[in-house]
Amino acid sequence: MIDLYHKMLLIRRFEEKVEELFSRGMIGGTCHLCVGQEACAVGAVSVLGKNDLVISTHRGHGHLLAKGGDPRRVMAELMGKATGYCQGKGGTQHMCAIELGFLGTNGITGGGLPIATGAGLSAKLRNSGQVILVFFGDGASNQGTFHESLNMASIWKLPVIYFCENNLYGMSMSSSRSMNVTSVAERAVAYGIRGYSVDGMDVLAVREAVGGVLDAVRGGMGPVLIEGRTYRFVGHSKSDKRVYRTEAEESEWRVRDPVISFDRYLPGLKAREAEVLRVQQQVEAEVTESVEFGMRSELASPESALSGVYV
Amino acid sequence: MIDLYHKMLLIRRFEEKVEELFSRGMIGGTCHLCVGQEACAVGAVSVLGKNDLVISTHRGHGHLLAKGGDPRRVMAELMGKATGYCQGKGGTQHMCAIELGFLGTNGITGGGLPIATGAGLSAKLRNSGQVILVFFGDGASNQGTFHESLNMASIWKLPVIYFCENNLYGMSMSSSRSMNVTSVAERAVAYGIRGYSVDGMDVLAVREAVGGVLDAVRGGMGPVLIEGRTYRFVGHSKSDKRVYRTEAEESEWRVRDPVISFDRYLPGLKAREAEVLRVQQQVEAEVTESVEFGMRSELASPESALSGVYV
Amino acid sequence: MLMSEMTYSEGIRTALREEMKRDPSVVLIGEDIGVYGGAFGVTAGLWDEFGSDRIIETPISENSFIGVATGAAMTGLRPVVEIMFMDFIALAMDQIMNHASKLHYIYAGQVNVPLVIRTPAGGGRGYGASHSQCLESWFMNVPGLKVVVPSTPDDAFRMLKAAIRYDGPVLFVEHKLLYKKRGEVFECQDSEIAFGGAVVRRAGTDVTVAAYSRMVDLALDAADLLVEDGVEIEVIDLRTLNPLDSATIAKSVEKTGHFVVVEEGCKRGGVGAEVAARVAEECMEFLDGPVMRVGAEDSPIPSAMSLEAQVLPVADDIVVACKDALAW
Amino acid sequence: MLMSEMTYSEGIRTALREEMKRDPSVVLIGEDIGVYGGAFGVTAGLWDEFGSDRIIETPISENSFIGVATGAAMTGLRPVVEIMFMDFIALAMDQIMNHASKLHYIYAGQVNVPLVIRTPAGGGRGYGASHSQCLESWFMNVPGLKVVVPSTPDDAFRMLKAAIRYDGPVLFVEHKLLYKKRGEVFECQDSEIAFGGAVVRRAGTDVTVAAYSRMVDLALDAADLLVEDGVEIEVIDLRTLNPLDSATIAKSVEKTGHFVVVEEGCKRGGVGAEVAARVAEECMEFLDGPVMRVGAEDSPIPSAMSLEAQVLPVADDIVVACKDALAW
Ligand SMILES: Cc1ncc(C[n+]2csc(CCOP(=O)(O)OP(=O)(O)O)c2C)c(N)n1
Ligand SMILES: Cc1ncc(C[n+]2csc(CCOP(=O)(O)OP(=O)(O)O)c2C)c(N)n1
Ligand SMILES: [Mg+2]
Ligand SMILES: [Mg+2]
Repeated sequence: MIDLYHKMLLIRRFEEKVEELFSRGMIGGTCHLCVGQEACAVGAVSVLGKNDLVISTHRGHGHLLAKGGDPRRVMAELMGKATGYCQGKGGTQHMCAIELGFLGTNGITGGGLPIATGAGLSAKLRNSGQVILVFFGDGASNQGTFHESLNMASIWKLPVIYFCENNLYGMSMSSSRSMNVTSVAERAVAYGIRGYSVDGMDVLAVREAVGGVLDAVRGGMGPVLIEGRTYRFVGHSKSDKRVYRTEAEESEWRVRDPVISFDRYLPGLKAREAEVLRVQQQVEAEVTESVEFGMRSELASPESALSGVYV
Repeated sequence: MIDLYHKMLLIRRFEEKVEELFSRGMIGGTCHLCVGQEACAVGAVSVLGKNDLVISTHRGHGHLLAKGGDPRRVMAELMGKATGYCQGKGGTQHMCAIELGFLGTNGITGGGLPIATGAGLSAKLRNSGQVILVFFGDGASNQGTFHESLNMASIWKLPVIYFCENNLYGMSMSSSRSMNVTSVAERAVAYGIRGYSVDGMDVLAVREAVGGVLDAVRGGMGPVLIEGRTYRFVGHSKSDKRVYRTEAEESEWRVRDPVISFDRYLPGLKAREAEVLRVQQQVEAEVTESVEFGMRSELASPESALSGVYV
Repeated sequence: MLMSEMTYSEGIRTALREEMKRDPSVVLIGEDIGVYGGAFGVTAGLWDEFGSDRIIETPISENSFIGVATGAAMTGLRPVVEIMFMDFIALAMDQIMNHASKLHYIYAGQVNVPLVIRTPAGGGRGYGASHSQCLESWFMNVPGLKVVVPSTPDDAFRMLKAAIRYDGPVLFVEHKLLYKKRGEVFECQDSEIAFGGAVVRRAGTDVTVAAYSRMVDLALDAADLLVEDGVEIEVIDLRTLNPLDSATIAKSVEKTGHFVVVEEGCKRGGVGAEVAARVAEECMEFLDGPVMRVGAEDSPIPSAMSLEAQVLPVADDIVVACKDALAW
Repeated sequence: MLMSEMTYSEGIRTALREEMKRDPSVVLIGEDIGVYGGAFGVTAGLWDEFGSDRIIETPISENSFIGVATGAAMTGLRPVVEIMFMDFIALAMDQIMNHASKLHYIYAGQVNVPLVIRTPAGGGRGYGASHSQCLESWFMNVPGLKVVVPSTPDDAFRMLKAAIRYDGPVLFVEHKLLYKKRGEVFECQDSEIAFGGAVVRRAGTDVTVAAYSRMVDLALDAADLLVEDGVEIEVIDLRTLNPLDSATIAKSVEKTGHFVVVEEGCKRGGVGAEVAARVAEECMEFLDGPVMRVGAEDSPIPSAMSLEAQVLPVADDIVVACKDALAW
């Protein structure tokens, strides 16, 4: 339980630090922070095995950290350093850590869904016993790849968990405007698979939902669609003024902050004050160290830019 | 009722004639015949108004004839003649008759779905009062365009009827292998719209299903998904040996031939023997005339090949 | 008549606004183009002015919303679609290429498809491989589709108007790094609205340099640099890729005898290949040396700015190419 | 060692069979490639031999099944995907271009994507605009993707093996009208399996003609016709478009002084543009006249055979181009 808190807090502080470095010009490009959505990342990934695979989205720092990503190497990647997970080539939206079973963040909305499905096909044909968990958003569930992927996974009974982080918006588009169902989980019917909707702010609920189907998925039952209902507390990306939603709505969700209000979701944890404090200190240290590591790392070498295009 | 029979018989005889001309080398290229599926085309289109639009598939001769297409000009198009609906440029899979509200057959499986959706958007924004009916197959319902199109039509409440001719196969792929639902109509749930499944061999049932929702769709209720369960009695295209299905299955469906067993679906019609006979003769004449018209028409002129690429 | 000085992005917005006011059948279609104003703010403010009947915000469904726009264009509307980043256009190739661009022809003129697809291309912002590409060369290979690549606010304004009024499909390629570029924009009468051919942006005698979109500015920078070496290059802004105005190029090459073409996209199989091939075909007698191409290296675009700079062309690459051309 | 005479399509099938036997991680993915044997019968019989664990028949979902193959390739399989007609590849551009071709690079070598995409291109059968195109030029513009375009049964056999064994993504473009072409196919040792560079199919002294896929046969036909005029052309089969073996071309142009490139796809923005540009860049000192391009007209491909013949190149077009080149 304390581990869940640790990971969520790490993600939160890491993302806040990234935001700060961004505004100070120490990170370039763009990026999409997952502040508010930590319980989905941590809850879902926490039940997976080491060999299980995770495939992520454009909003993927949290997923990578949840799968055991080293904050130093994530930060270094964002800073374009040679020590980053992808040596500066990938950046925030194209970050992979193969030794952790993390098959990449992805800049194309819905782009990871077929890839995850293919990893599922491979796991099945190779009898590897792996489960693949792929994150995607409510917005992505309107892409053709969602439909095509879930359909194939279903007919082939692939060991894939399709985890939708429904944060109610795709950029500025509210999901109530982008689809005519109240929950993405309802879409499971179209593929003859099971769909579940859970409170995506409640890390234990997410954990239970994924954990509850994991053995069956691994055992060959076929894919499952799980929706975690969540909220991003920050803008879509750095330039977002959030004019498309109300402060009232934001405040309502703030109350359910999975990190700040952790005691609401992790009963009893507040009482273990010393442990909590230690975790908090540890996280501060980890994040600080990630920045220092990033700062002191070398920039990716110019020659590396043109290498590795072909095998 | 006799009109329904007339149109179905016309389509049947027309397609049989096309097959014959094909094997005699009088038509080139490829084509996909709709023998067996006449009740869907005729039943669905028969309730539409003149200004309503139809959008079709690769298997579209019947849809065009049902919408009032002149068999002579359809045949001429297949023969590559200047008098064809598209002056030989389109051919079987790219045939349009704008004055009839027939917005085209389409060689890309699922390609017509977004176009129909756009026509629906246009009808709505222009307040034209039109309904758009788009045909597609069970196979096409696995394309991303199906998902994306129905989703958009639903959120925008467009006047579009998505009519799936579920003939149980996409080429050689049985729909029981290509999807994990027993009826394409079940997929309506994912878009919060109504889905219906009807006997696609029963022209009156199809007519009623489409007729039953037409006013509501026109009135702004939003789109509807209707599946007609049907069967193609012939191969997918000329080269198909139908090894993927059994003779037993074919015979079972043959019993339900919408044209030969018309009295099963059009009660009382058999009794009107004289009328039926007249229709049969008329159809023979129409088909014969279509062939003669095609034969005596000029080939599309070579110069026309390079004109009309740009507006 | 000078309307005002404005940015490239304002030029586009002004064209949209004016055309939407003029013609009720012009509608905008795309992701987050309403109250959000589009990822680059190009449509900012139009939502308040025109509302949801004229600005259709779509779900994330690129292939189908291009198809939706095509179907709408066939039936009485004149949609202007925004693809948020040009990289995403890969999802919509089928509807663009097999449908929008071909239907007028294959349906033997029975339908028109007055459709504009606007999209920002280009790197230089550290967005990485999926948000930085210039893919316009693919579209030069698509019969039936015009390809427009403005480099100034005035061109963006006037050529977008021309695109909206044209009765066929047009790909209108913008550039992220041009959005804030300022310049004079002139009012134009209906009769002046046209794509226009290529134009000479700077006259010179020694080398003809053809470029488009943001690369025109790089070519002009290179021209400044080359002056120090006593080299005067003539910079041509292509402005449209289809049609490609090779006559204007030929006229210049006749004078200079040397030719360099510049693009930001991947050089192999790029726009410059076509332009260079045309020059090689049509200007053989004028050429005093080989044609030269400047473009991106054969690599995805890396995210780190330090790496990105290695892959994308810079003004110095043009300088070198011009010198090489002359040294031949 | 001669294995046997067989068709192009048998060459492909034999390569598939041998590689599937050799390596259990090789799987086939595509539409109707099982008991149906594929739209052109290329995989006929393999279903009985390998069954549903090795032959994955997909629903009609081109973009995603390319993505599925990519994901499978990243995790231990070596998929060979069939896109039934090259025209349909437009649906899958995103997964091919933004994913399969880039992941190895952007993930800094952490993953390989050993993926082969087989697809038949080309017209000449009256299939119309959506079933006849040659789109390979787009893919030359995609960093990270090899593009292979065999013209003979032996090349089809050997190069497909090379493609399957290569650890990155390969687009393997077949041609409908070549499937029945017969020719000798030679056994090859593992060490002989390679894409190979361009080859001279017919030696000549007067004009260098570069072609690929079915156009090689047209070029050879043109060579026969030109003999009557006392013109000896040298016909080069490019065999791969990426990489493009311009050294072999240059060697020939050095000898002949004249160059014509032939493709079936649309000339503007086509493969020939890149090849011609390369020659213009690299062979300037050898050229005694302008480079020439032969390719399809700027038009969708009409359905009627009589019209189709107007749009697609024929041997006579090559003859004319060669004469023009010499007449300059
Ligand atoms: C194909 C594609 N279209 C559009 C975008 C731009 N874009 C990036 S994220 C995003 C919203 C995605 O919404 P959702 O899937 O709900 O994920 P969230 O951002 O809410 O985490 C959009 C439109 C993109 N990256 N790729
Ligand atoms: C994008 C695309 N993929 C594949 C094909 C080849 N193809 C033509 S028809 C067809 C089967 C379509 O099945 P369905 O939608 O059920 O229609 P039916 O043929 O049964 O009428 C296929 C695979 C195509 N034309 N377009
Ligand atoms: Mg979202
Ligand atoms: Mg079917």
